[in-house]
Amino acid sequence: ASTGDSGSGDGSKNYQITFLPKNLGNAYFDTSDAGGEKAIKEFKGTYAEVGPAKASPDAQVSYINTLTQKQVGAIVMSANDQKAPCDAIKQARDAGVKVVTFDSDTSADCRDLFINQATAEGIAKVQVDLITKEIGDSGEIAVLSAAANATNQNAWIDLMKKDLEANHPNVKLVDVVYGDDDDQTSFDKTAGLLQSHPNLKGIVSPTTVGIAAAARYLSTSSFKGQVKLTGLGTPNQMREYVTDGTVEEFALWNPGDLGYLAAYAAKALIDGDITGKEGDSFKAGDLGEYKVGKDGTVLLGDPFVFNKDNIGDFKF
Amino acid sequence: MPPAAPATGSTPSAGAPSGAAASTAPAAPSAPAALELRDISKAFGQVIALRSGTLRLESGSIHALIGENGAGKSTLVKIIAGLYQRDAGEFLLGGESVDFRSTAESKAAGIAVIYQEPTLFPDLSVTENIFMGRQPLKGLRRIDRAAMREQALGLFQRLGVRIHPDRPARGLSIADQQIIEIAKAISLDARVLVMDEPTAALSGVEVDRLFAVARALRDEGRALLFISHRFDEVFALCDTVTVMRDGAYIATQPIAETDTAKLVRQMVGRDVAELFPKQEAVIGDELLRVEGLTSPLFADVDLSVRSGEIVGLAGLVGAGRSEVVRAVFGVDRYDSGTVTVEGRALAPHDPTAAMRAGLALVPEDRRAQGLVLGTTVARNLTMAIRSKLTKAGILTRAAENQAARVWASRLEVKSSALDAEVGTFSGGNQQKVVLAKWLATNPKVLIVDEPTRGIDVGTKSEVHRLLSELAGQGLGILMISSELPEVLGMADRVIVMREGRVTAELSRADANPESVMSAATGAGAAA
Amino acid sequence: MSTTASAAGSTGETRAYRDYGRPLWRRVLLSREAAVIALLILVWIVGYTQVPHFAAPITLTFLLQDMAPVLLIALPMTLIIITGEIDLSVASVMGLSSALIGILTQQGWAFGAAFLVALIVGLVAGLVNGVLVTVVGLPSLAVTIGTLALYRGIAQGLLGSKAITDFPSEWTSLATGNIPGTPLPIVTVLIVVLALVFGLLLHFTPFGRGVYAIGLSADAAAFSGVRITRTKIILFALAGLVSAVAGAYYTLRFGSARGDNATGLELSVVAAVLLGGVSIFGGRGALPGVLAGALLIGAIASALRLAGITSDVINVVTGVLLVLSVVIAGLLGKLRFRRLRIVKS
Amino acid sequence: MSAATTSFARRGVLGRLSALAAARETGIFLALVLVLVVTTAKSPSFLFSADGFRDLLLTPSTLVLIAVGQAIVIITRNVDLSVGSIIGLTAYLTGVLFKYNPGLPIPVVMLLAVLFGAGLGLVNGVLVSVAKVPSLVITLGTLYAYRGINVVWTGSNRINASDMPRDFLAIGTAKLWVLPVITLIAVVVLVIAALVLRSSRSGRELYAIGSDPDAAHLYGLKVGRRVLWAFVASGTLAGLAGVLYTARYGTVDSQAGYGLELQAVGAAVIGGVAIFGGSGSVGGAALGAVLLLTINRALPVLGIPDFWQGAVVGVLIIAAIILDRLLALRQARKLTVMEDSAA
Ligand SMILES: Nc1ncnc2c1ncn2[C@@H]1O[C@H](COP(=O)(O)OP(=O)(O)OP(=O)(O)O)[C@@H](O)[C@H]1O
Ligand SMILES: Nc1ncnc2c1ncn2[C@@H]1O[C@H](COP(=O)(O)OP(=O)(O)OP(=O)(O)O)[C@@H](O)[C@H]1O
Ligand SMILES: [Mg+2]
Ligand SMILES: [Mg+2]
Repeated sequence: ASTGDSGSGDGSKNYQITFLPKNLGNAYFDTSDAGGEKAIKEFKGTYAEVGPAKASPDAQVSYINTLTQKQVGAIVMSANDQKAPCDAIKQARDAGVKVVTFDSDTSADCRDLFINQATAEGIAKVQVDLITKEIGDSGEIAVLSAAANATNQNAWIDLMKKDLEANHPNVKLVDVVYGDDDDQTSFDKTAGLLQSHPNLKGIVSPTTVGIAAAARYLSTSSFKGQVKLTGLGTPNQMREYVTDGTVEEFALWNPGDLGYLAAYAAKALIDGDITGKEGDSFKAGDLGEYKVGKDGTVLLGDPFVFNKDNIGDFKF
Repeated sequence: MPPAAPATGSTPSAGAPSGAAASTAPAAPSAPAALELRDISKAFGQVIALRSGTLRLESGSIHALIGENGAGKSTLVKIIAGLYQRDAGEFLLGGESVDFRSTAESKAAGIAVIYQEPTLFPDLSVTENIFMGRQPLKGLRRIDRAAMREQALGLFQRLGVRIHPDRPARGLSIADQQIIEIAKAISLDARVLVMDEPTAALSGVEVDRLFAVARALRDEGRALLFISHRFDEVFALCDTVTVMRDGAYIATQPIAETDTAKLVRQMVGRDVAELFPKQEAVIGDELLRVEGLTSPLFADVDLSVRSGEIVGLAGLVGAGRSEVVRAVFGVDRYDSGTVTVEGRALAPHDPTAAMRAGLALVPEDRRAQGLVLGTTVARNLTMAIRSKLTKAGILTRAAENQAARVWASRLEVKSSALDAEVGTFSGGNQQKVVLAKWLATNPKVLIVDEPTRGIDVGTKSEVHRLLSELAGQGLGILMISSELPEVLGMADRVIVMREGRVTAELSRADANPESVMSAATGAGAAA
Repeated sequence: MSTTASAAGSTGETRAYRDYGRPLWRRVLLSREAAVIALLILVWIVGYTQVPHFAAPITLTFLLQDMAPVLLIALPMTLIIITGEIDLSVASVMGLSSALIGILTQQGWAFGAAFLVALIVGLVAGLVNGVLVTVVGLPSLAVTIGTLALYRGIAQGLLGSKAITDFPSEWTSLATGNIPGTPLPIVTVLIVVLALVFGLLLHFTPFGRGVYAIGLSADAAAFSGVRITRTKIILFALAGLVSAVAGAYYTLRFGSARGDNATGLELSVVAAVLLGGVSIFGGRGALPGVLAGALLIGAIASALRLAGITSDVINVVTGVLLVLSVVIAGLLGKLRFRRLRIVKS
Repeated sequence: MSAATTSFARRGVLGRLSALAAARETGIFLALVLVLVVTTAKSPSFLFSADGFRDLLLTPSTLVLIAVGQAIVIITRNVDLSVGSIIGLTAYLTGVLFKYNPGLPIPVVMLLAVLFGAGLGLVNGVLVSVAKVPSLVITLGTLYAYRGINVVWTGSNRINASDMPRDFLAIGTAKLWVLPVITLIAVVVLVIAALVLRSSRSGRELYAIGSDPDAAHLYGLKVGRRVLWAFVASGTLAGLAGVLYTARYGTVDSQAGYGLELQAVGAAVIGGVAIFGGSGSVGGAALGAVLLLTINRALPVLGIPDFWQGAVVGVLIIAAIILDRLLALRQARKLTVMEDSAA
C-alpha cells in the first residue's frame, strides 16, 4: 500500500529532479548540484540529492532503481562508469523518468541528454597549452588522473597525447598515474611521480581532487616552483597555491553553471520541449539559449583559465 | 544411578547426603585445617556436578581424593581454585572463610593447582610458562629474563628433567607438559598444592620423581591433595583418602585403615567382582600384519593380530605406541613398511581405506580425538558409518537416529535423548560412545589406545568384559595400555616397545611384571 | 536427568532413547535461524505497510538483483566458515573473472567460451587458496588476505584502465531480465538451484557431516575418517567457482568488465553469513539462516533508500545488527544457563 | 643431571648475533633494504633526494601506527577490522573541531581526537571481552557501523586545509633535524609498545592469552581486561593515526582511512605476527608496514605499472606466511636436536 506521492503528476508537470553525483562529499559536485538546486528553485521544482559515499561503478545503480520506483521526473547524474548504470537507466526511462548526464557521460544511447562541460578537445587543448607554455615547450611531463576507468579522464588524456605528438615534439609524456579521486592516494602518487622521474618538469592533473593534492604536496616540497602543475581545479581549493606560487594557472568550467544547465535541460525534457535529438533547443534561465548537438550532447562552453589576477572573483 | 548391589560402606542417598557425611567425617581436631570444604554444592544448568563436597586438608599431609568419573572431583578442585564459585556450602582456608572470585585470588592465598587439562601457552617458552604473571623483575619493572631462566633451570633440576628452558611449550609430550605444570605449581611455593590426576600421562620413573617431590613438600609442612584413579599410587603416596560418589562426600579414612576392595566398594556402592575377566577365545587366522613400519618416531615395528586374540602393546609413556597405531590406521604418515589386513596391503595415510578394510581405532585422547564435542550423541555414534547410512547419497537424521539407538543401547550409553551433547557426559560414558561408534563399523580388528585411561573402576570392568566378548566373537584386538595389570590380565600376547622399537614379544604365559618391565625399560637387556 | 532403567547385562534389545531432549517448538523457535527469518519478515511487513513503493513487486526484483552475488557466494562461504576457515578473496575472484571475460570477449572470443575460461580460472584460484590452507597448512585468514590482494592485482594488471563494455545482449538480458510473468530476475533460478545443492550437501550428506565435524574438532574428524584436506580443498574450489559465476553475473548485469568490479564485497558476504547465525569458530550454523541474513541486509537497504534515507545508513544498520545478533545470542545463552541453575537450586 | 644446567647455558655474544640473524624481523628488514637498494640503483632520487628520504619515512608512518595497534590485538588472538573506520571518524572529528571551534588549542584538539579513538576502541573491547563474542564479528560490525556513522555525520561536508590552523598542518610536514615529526611520533609509539610487550608482565600476558585463551583463564590471567585494553590501544593508535592523517593530508571527507584495516592486518602478517595470536612483535609489524608501502612506491620506479601493485602485495603476504611456517618447522626440529644432545 503505497501512500500517494506529491507531484507524480497527472495535471501538473513532475518537476521532482534528483541529482546523483559520482559520490557525496566531493566539493566539485557540491558546487554543481548547488547550481542545479538554484535552477530548480527558479522553476519551482523539487530538488533532491542522493548518492553513494564512494565512487564505485556499481554503487549508483541501486539509487537509479530506487528513483525509478519513486517515479521522480528526472535524474541528473554524473556517471561513474560508462556502461554499468545503463541497464538501470533504461528501466528508468521506460518508466518515464528523464535521465540527464553531466560531467561524466554514459554511452550515448542510454541517457536522454549529456551536458558537456566542454568538449574533450577543448579541455585537452587548454591543459596542453598551459603546461607547455609553463615549462617552455620542452621536457618531461606526467599526468595525475582520477580513477583508472574514468571515461572522461581517459578521453582527455588520449587527446592530450595526440596534441603533444602533433604540436609539441619536445615535450614528452612519461607517465600516467591514478589517484582514484582520493585525496591521500593522489598525494602519495604525486610523491611517487617526482621520485620515479627526477627530470620531471610538469604535472597535469585533469581532476579537481588530484590537482589540489598535488599542489599541496608540491607546496611543502623542494619541487615547489621547479615542477609546474596545472590541470582542472576549483578556485576555492587552489586559491592558496596560486597565491603562494605553486601553481600559475589552471582551468575549469564553472561547475555551478553546469549543474544549472543540466537542471534546465531536465526541465525541458519533462516539459516535452525537447526530446534530445540534434537541433533541439531550449532556454536555460540566466544562461540563455542552448542547442542540442550530435549524440544528444549540450555543450556548456569553453573552459575558463584561472590565475592570480582573476581567482579572487570566484567563490566556489 | 540406583545401586545395583547392597553396599557395605555407608550409603548416603543423594537426597540427604549431609547427615551421612557428618556421621563418617573425622572428628574435628582443635587446630584449624589448612583447607576445609563443607557441604559444597555446584550445578551447571541441569547437571548437578557437586551435591555435598566435603574435604579437610591438613598441613604436612598428602590427602587422596578418589571417585568414579563424574563424581565431582575436578569440580571440587575448580572451586578450590576459584575458577567456579560454589552455589552453597562453606570454604575455609586456615580456619577463615574465603570466597574466591578468580584463580588469581586463590593463587594469592597460597593455593597452587594442577588441573586435569594442561594449561600451557604453546607459543611461549617453558620458562615463561612457569613464571607467567609473576616473573622476576628488575629496574623499571622490566622482566629479569636471566633470573627467570636460572630459577627455571633450578626447578628442572629439582624435578630431575632435561627440558630446554627456552623451548616453546608447543610440541612437548603430554608427560613433559605435565612436568611443566608441576614445576609451575612448585614454584608458586604454595601452602596448599592440589593435583588433579597429575600422573595420568606419566611413566613409572616420572611418577617416582613426582612422588619424591610431593613427599618433600609434605615434609616442609604443606598440604597436598592428590587425585588419581590408580589405587597403587594412592596407597604408595597418600596419608588420608576421601571417597566421593555422585557429587557427594562418602567417607574419609587414614590410608592405613583401608584397602582397595573397601575403597572400590565405597566408590561404586557395590562389590566389583573381577577387574580383568578375559575369557578364553578361539584364536583364528591372522587379521592384521604390520611389517617393518618406520617413521621418525619409531622403527622396524613388526606385529600381528589374529582373530579372537587380544594383543597387548605395552611400554612406557613415550615409547611410541600411539604413533605406531596411528600410522597403522592411516592418521599419521610413515616412511616405510607395510600394513596388511587379511592378506591385503593397506594404502598408507588413508583412514577411510583402513576403515573399509576393517580396522577401527579408539584413540588415546577421548575428548580431542575420539569424539566431536559440541555435537550430539547420535552424530558421534554414526560419524564413522555415516556413508553407509545414506539412501541415494542422502543422509537423514532419521537414519542416523535409527542406527544410533541400536548402538547406544548395545553399549548402554547413559543418555535420555539422542540429541544430547556428548561434551556433557562423564568420561566413562564418553568412552562407551567412542567404542560404540567404532563397533558400529563392524570392524575385524579393533585397536584401542588406553581404553580405560581416566575412567572409573565400574566402567573399566564393563570395558574389559566388552573387549573380551568381542574377542570371543572373533575380532582381533590390539590394546595399548600403560597399566601393567590390565595388560597382563587381558592380553593373550604382549608386545613391548621401547624408544620406538619392539623389544619383546611375550606369550600370556611368559608375560609377567618383571619380563614386561625389563623389556620396556631396557633393564637387563643390552641397550 | 535420565530416568531410563539401567538394565545391566544383555545386549541386543533397544533402549528407549528419545530423539530430542527438547520439544519441537523450543528447538525451532529458539534457534538463531528462526530469529533471523522472523526479523526478515518483520522488516518486510514494516516496509510493506510503512514505506511508499516498497510494496511494488519491482522492489523484490531490484533486491534480488542487488543481492545475487552475495547470496551466491554466501553458499560456499557458509560451508567454509563452518569448517572453521574463511575466504576473503571471493570478491577479488569476481573481479578476476570479470576482467578475463572482458579481455577474452574483446579479443573476439565467444562469450560462452570466455565464461568457461573465467570459471576454470575461478576454480583454480579457489584451489590455490585450498592448497595453501590445507597442504601447506597456513591460516586461511592470512592466506586469503594475501590472495585478496593478489587476485585483485592480477585483474587490475590485466585490464589496466580499461573497462570493456560490449557484451552480447542475449547474455546481458540473462542477467537483467526477469523470469517471464514474475518479478523475479532470472538469476533467482541459479540462486535457488545452488541453494538446494549446497543445502543438500551441507545438511543431508556424509560430506556435510564431515564439514561440521571438521569445524567442531578437526582431530576427531580425522580419526573418524573425514578427509579434511580433500573437504577443504573442495570447498575453497567451490567458492572460487561460484565467485567466478558471480563475477560473470556482475559483468553482465552492469555490462561492464572492470578490474575493480565488486571491490569490498567479501565483507558483505561474511556479514551475511555471520548474521545468518554461522559461528565464526566453525561447527555451527545452517543455510536457511544465511539466506535470510543476506535478504535481510538487502531488504533493509531497499526500505531505507525508498524511505529517502541515504542508504549509507545501511552500513550502520548492518554493523549494529551484526554486533547485536552475536551479543544477544551470547547473553541469551548465559541467561538460559543462569535460569536453569536457579530452578535447580 | 647436573649437566642440565651447563648444556642449556645462556648464549654468548656469538649466540646472540646468530639469534638476531635468525629473527623473523631481520628477514623483513633485509627485504626492505633490498627493495631500497634495487630501486635506488635504478633511480637514485628514490632515496637520495631530500623528498625521497622524507617520503620513505613519512608515507608509512600512519600505517605503522595502526599496524602496531593491530599487532597488539592479533597477539591476543583477536583482530580489529574497525581501524580504518576509526581513522575516518577521528580524522573528521579533528577537522570539525578546528573548523567550528577555532579557539581550541591544537594540543587539546589532538588529545580529544585521540581520546575519541580510544573510546571507539573501548566499545570494541567491551563488546568482545564482556559479551565474549568473537572479535572478527564484532569489529566487522563496527567497521560498518563506524563508517556509516561517519558518512551520516559528514554528509556531503568536507574539511579542507583552509579550515585548519597552519601550525597544525605543519605537523604533517615538519621535521626535527632530518626526521619528520610524524615519523618520530610513530617511532616513539613503536618503542613504547615494543618495551611493554617484551618486558612487562602485562605485555607477556597478552602473548599468553593469544597463545591459549582457555589456559590463560584457568591460569588466572585477567583475560577480559587485557583484551579490552588491547582494543583500547588499537583504537587509541588509530585515533592518533587519524589526527596525523588530517595533519598530513589536509582534506578529510567521509572516506578517510577506507580499507586500511586489511593493509594493517597485511602489514602485521608480513611482519611475522601469527594471525592466531601468541607470537610476533610490534617491531615486525612496523617493518611490515614500511615494506608494504615502500614496495608500493618502488614499483612504478622499477617500471611495473601501477595496476600490478596489488598482485605484488598479495605475493608478499603469502610469501611471508609460508616463510613463517618454514621457520616454525625448522625451529621445532632444532629444539628436538638440542634436547637430545643435552640429554
Ligand atoms: N562446565 C560444566 N558444565 C556442565 N557439566 C559439567 C561441567 N563440568 C563438569 N560437569 C559435570 O559435572 C559432573 C562432575 O564432573 P567432574 O569433572 O567434577 O568429575 P571428576 O570426578 O573430575 O571425573 P573424572 O574422574 O572423569 O575427571 C560430571 O557429570 C560432568 O559432566
Ligand atoms: N607433538 C609431538 N611433537 C614431537 N614429538 C612428539 C609429539 N608427541 C609425541 N612425541 C614424541 O613421540 C614419542 C612417542 O610419544 P607418545 O607419548 O605418544 O608415546 P606412547 O608410547 O604412545 O605413549 P602413551 O602411553 O601415552 O600412549 C615420544 O618420544 C614423544 O616425545
Ligand atoms: Mg576430573
Ligand atoms: Mg600415546
